[in-house]
Amino acid sequence: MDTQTYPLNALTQRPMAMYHSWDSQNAWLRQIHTHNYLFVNPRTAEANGFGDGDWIWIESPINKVRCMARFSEAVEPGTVWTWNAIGKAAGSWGLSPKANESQKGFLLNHVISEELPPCEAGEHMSNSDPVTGQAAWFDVRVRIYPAEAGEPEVTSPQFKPQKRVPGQDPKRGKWQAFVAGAFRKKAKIQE
Amino acid sequence: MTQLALVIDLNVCVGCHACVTSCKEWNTSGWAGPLTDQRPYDADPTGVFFNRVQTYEAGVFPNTETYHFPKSCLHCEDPPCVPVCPTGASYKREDNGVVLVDYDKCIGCKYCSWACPYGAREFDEQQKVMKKCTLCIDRITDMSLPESERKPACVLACPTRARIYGDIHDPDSEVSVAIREQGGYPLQPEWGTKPSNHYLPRRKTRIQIHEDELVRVDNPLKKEALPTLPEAGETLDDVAW
Amino acid sequence: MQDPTSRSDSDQGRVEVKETTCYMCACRCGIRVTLRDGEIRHIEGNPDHPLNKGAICAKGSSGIMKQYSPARLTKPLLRKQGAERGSSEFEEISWEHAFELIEGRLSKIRAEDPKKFALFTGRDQMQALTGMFAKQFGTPNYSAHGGFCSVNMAAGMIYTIGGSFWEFGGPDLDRAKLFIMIGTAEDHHSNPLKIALADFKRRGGRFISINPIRTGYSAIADEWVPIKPGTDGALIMAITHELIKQGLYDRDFLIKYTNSAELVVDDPSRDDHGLFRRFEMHIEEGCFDPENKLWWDIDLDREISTHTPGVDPRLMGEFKLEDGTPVKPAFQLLKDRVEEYTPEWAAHITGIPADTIRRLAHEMGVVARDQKIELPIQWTDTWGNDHDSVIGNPVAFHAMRGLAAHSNGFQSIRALSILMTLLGTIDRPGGFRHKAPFPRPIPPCPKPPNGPEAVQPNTPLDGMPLGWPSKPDDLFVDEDGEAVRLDKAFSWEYPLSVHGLMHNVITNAWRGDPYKIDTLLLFMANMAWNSSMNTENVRKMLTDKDESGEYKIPFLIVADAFQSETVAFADLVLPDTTYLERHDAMSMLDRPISEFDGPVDSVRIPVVPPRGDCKPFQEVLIELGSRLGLPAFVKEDGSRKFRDYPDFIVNYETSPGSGIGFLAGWRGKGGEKFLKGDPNPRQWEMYKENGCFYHYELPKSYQYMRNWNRGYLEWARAHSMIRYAEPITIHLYSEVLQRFRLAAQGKWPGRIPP
Amino acid sequence: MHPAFSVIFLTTLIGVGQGLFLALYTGQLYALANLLPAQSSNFYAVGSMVSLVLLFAGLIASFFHLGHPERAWRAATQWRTSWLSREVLALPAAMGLIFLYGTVHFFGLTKPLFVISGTLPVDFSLIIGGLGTLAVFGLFLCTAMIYASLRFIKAWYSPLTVANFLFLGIASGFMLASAFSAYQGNSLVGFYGTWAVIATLFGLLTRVATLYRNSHFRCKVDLKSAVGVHHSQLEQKAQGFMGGSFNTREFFHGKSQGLLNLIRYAFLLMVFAVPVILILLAYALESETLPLLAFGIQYLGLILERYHFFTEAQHPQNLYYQSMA
Repeated sequence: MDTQTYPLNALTQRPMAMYHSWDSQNAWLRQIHTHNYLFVNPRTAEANGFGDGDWIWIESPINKVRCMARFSEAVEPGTVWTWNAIGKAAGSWGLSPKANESQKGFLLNHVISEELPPCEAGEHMSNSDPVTGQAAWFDVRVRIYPAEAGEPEVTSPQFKPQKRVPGQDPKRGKWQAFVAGAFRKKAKIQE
Repeated sequence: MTQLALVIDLNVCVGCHACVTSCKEWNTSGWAGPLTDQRPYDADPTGVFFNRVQTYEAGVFPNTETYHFPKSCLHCEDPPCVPVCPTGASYKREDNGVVLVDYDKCIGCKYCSWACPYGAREFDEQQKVMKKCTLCIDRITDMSLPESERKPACVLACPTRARIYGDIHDPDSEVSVAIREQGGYPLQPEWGTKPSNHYLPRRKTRIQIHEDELVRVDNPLKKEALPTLPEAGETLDDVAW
Repeated sequence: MQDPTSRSDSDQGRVEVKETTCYMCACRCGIRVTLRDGEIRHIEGNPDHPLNKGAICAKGSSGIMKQYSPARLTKPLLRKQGAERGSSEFEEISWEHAFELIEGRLSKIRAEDPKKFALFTGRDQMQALTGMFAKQFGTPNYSAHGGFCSVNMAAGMIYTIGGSFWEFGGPDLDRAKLFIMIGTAEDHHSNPLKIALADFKRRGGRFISINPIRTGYSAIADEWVPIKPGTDGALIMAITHELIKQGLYDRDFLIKYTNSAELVVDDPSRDDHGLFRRFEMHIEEGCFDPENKLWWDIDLDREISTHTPGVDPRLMGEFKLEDGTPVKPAFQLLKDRVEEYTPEWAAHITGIPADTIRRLAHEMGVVARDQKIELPIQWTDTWGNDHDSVIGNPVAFHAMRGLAAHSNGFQSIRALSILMTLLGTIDRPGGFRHKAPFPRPIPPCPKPPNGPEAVQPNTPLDGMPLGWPSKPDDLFVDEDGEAVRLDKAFSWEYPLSVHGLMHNVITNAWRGDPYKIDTLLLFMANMAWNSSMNTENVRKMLTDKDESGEYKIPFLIVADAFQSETVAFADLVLPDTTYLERHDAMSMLDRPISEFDGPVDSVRIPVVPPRGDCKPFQEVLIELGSRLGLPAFVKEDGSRKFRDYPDFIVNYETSPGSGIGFLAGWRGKGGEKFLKGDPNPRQWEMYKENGCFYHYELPKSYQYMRNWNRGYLEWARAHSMIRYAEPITIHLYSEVLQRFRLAAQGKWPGRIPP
Repeated sequence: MHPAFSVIFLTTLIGVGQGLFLALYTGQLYALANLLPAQSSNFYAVGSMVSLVLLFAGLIASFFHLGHPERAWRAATQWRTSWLSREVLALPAAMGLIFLYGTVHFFGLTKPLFVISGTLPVDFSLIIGGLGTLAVFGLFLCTAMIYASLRFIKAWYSPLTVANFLFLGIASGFMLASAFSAYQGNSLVGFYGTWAVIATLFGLLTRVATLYRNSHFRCKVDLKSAVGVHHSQLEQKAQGFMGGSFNTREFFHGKSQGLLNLIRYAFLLMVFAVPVILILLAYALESETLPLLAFGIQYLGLILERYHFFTEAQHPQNLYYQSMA
């Protein structure tokens, strides 16, 4: 692993107010974590030429992701991190294709490979612990650099919006005032 | 008169947002509901919350401190949001000092939110009235609930018991003791609003290890001392008479 | 506006209050749900539940918005004819049609080659049922999500101390004085840890957090030690080095309760190099860890059998046995190993200053040694010695994915377990404490099948789909050493992969390496998004076709309650229920919610009816098991054995007459038995009346030192929680790993790699 | 603060209406003292009607600011404590008196009721005019005190705010009066024009003083006391939500500093410089239309001024909503 070109470690952490990808569909919880930033130590950011809130690329040997950076002094300079599984594919989880989760949120998994590059141990060795086969998520090494000025202010990669499936509720309206006892009628949820 | 309030212990608050959503859950179907959400499943969802948890960072790496900071209405003893209200919708209860809004009187002029330095009021864009933390007034005065549950929803939910509830005018209440003994402080005291809610500051527990404490007499390494083999060379004993 | 004090919320509409278990994350707190006119009005913590004691987190309180989420699936769906996979073009079908489709396809697979069916599940915490279904079907290709989550945490610690963090054990913060949390993010064992941590801090405990990031728990740490990711092993070994150098280890604990003093053959030229020197002794059948090893007696200066009363063995030094075999105590090997791992060496790797590392080591050592706790609890160890008190070294640890999710995870976590052992904190007050059914023998008894012949058409798998190898012969490889499982678990490349490698399933199936499969069933795992690595390419693999225009993964079934990203790629979608709509069991056979003081298990009882045609996945498995005629699901005459899932839970026994079922509480005809007893038809009602949980408190003398507590071990065997009542000595030195090293060097008598 | 156009129109419109009435009444007083030619009662009547229309338009605009206009009557009940409540009383009172003043003139009921010390004939309109003046000044005070009474918003919390509202109201009122006189073709254009210029200049003084003051004071409260963590480098990372809330919509204008500077220069020109020059030109050229143009420009400038007045206000609650993460 070429740690000169890819000097930084990239991690994800699970937020206390969301559990993996289960809670972007939750109207209350997604107001707390709507989209995710990449948290970077200010000195690391300055060394890579971008400011707080700028659009940047995270690149690993197999892929790259575009997202927004957020300065944080609460992270070790050699590490960048984001919240786990806040970013979603457009249109999934009952959300509108324009929801923050797909337009401003991103998924770090794209840059983490499930297999090691071919090595003497084998052609397709799993990117895991050799003793237990545990996925070595946090071994991923990345480099970060600012996105060009002209690039669209949307995270990448983007996917064709996922369609709603039969049996799913109709698209919810602009307002939702939940009062137990009267909600399902108002939100046109069939039982 | 009693002044009910919350004391929030920043020394143990881990920022899990339990107080945020348990409050929303209770109040949206309760007396002070509904707490309307706007664009709940679209871009930039927003909605009325009576309580929010914020995150702050202090200092530069590696001496960085991270603070989780729950903030809701502080139920001031001299609330600036009450006199300014033209219709009397914003009022402070005599019996327990809780500051409330009467939705039938509120004309939605938002003047009370201008007069609150803490930003503790949120306007319901659909119902067009001002809403705020009611200290779960419909719960704390509900005699059908057992004593242990006649507390605000956020206090019952908080896993680290960082939210203490009680009467700050009663010197022996849990809140008063906590404020006195752990240095409880109000927010923006300069304005003289005398906020009832207080916050307890962070405290560090340090250990002092003295060098001479490290190695005790019964150090296990002594047990491993190998018998010292005698050097092979001549000794006095061999040569002297 | 009505005066709030003049009304009670319980008078508004028809109010009911029901209790069940939350599932907004895998912590499974007890909750009390208030309904108003059939809709969920409020979800709060159940005050009497041992796990969360009335607390509830942000997710638990937002359960309402999951129940009424627009992402809910309500109908079984089949990919439209001619529609591309991933285009999310579906048509509604009936459950009957869905079952026929699956039954037809699976029975054909089962008749030809069961390996062609792969069942992989996510964060479902019910491996006992899904694992049993896979075993009954006969396919080896099964695992839950541990492989890509934190299986290192379980494996690393269980192969060392017979227990691990998360469900199986944890820090005893009630009595600890110093608590070190390494590599734990925001969540994991959430509410109980929050409750304990807050009380710990209030009592003046010192909390140190070692993590590259300071958020959540670390925010309230008294000291934050920023560390470079993946270097925790170096830090721990440097601390171990410092502890040994200063003599800050608990010698008495190491000698009695670990294999530190046991003599290891130390001559690279010999075939048994690195194995314990054992003398001949009659080993009764089934004993897994015979006590036929040796100590080196200090006074007599010669070898002697272990645990001989009155003997004080050496921990360090090199010796020669009578027959000339060069041996060293296991502790000496550890000392040699960490000799050059000085704090200075670790400083530039971890980014932590050397004197900070030294100070951390001193804090741990001195607190563990000088602030001992003594509880007046009498207990007897397995060697018959009576103790009239339990000693505790009040230094507790907690670690999770920060250590596990690295390629050096297993070793880092073993190093942490060794550090905790050096400090003498295993299953003692103020340190680490096991939770039922642990501690279990090292390694636990179940073994994976060890050859391709275990997979036969129309017959259940011979052996557990996931097990605990203890020697190369337990691997699941064929004659020329190739893996039998699709994800190559239990192969020479990944020998102790006790929870499989789910993150390689799709890639291997797509490439057809080791072989192609026919049907992949995914449950509660978002493999087209955040549960996969290399997601962008995995999505392409799911839609990739071979030359003949067929998908490389021919048939994909997705069971999910919500319109996740993976649903778009499914050929057949089975709508699952939410946790408020179904029966569930948090069973001792899976990952229970036990407390330190005894086993606890719990259930979910439906609070609201399922929406639309949603059907719990458990019912789907019972239905499929019955239709496919899998032995466990059908009577001798082939007729259906279980009406539905609740019936299955009540009447299923691991083996006929074993008395062990999914639920441990209220067994026996009248519900008077516990853990072991015949099925009790009213078991569900009894759970319902008791807040949906059963908490059995062990007698005080069984609650500590359980690896070597005769009373406890015999109680556990009597309740068939473990097979043997022998002491579970801590593997400071792992002979299991050495066996694999010897095999790699070709010196192992049994199987060796190709 | 986020400028609310309904409030901007309310305060500017009623300001002009009040100023116009004051101009009319000043004209009547001067005429009484024979310093000015007496005007026909029609002039006063129509003038009062225009002022009434402006006040009414302002009242309508204020309803757009309310969530529940149907209960607006309640806004009058808390006059003991709330300046907004007092304004809700003062406005109708002023309108009523101006209406009376207008009708008295319209029906020519200017027969003196009694004479003071032989020379000063006091008729009905004089009394009502006096009361009206008091009501108008009271209304100016109430409107301004709504903002000036909020002690946390330093930019507003000063007597200069009341002065600004007063002078700018009078200036625009007299400017309209001169335009109205020009339109009527009577000789008071110069008189009103000069008073309008004087009021405008006074307005300039207090407005510039406010601008200077607002750019030089240090906010009394900072994040340390807002959160209670006394650390020199304290910074917010997450405000608890990411899709915006009432707190970020109502108290943040979200405009770039460049735009605000532009608005500032624009209103300084349009409210002060241009109208004064136009009035002087009007004298020189005796033109009919220039005063009307001057008033028009000044009024537009006033809208920008009131807009800027809102954006200048830094609310302490903004300390809690700085960053999203």
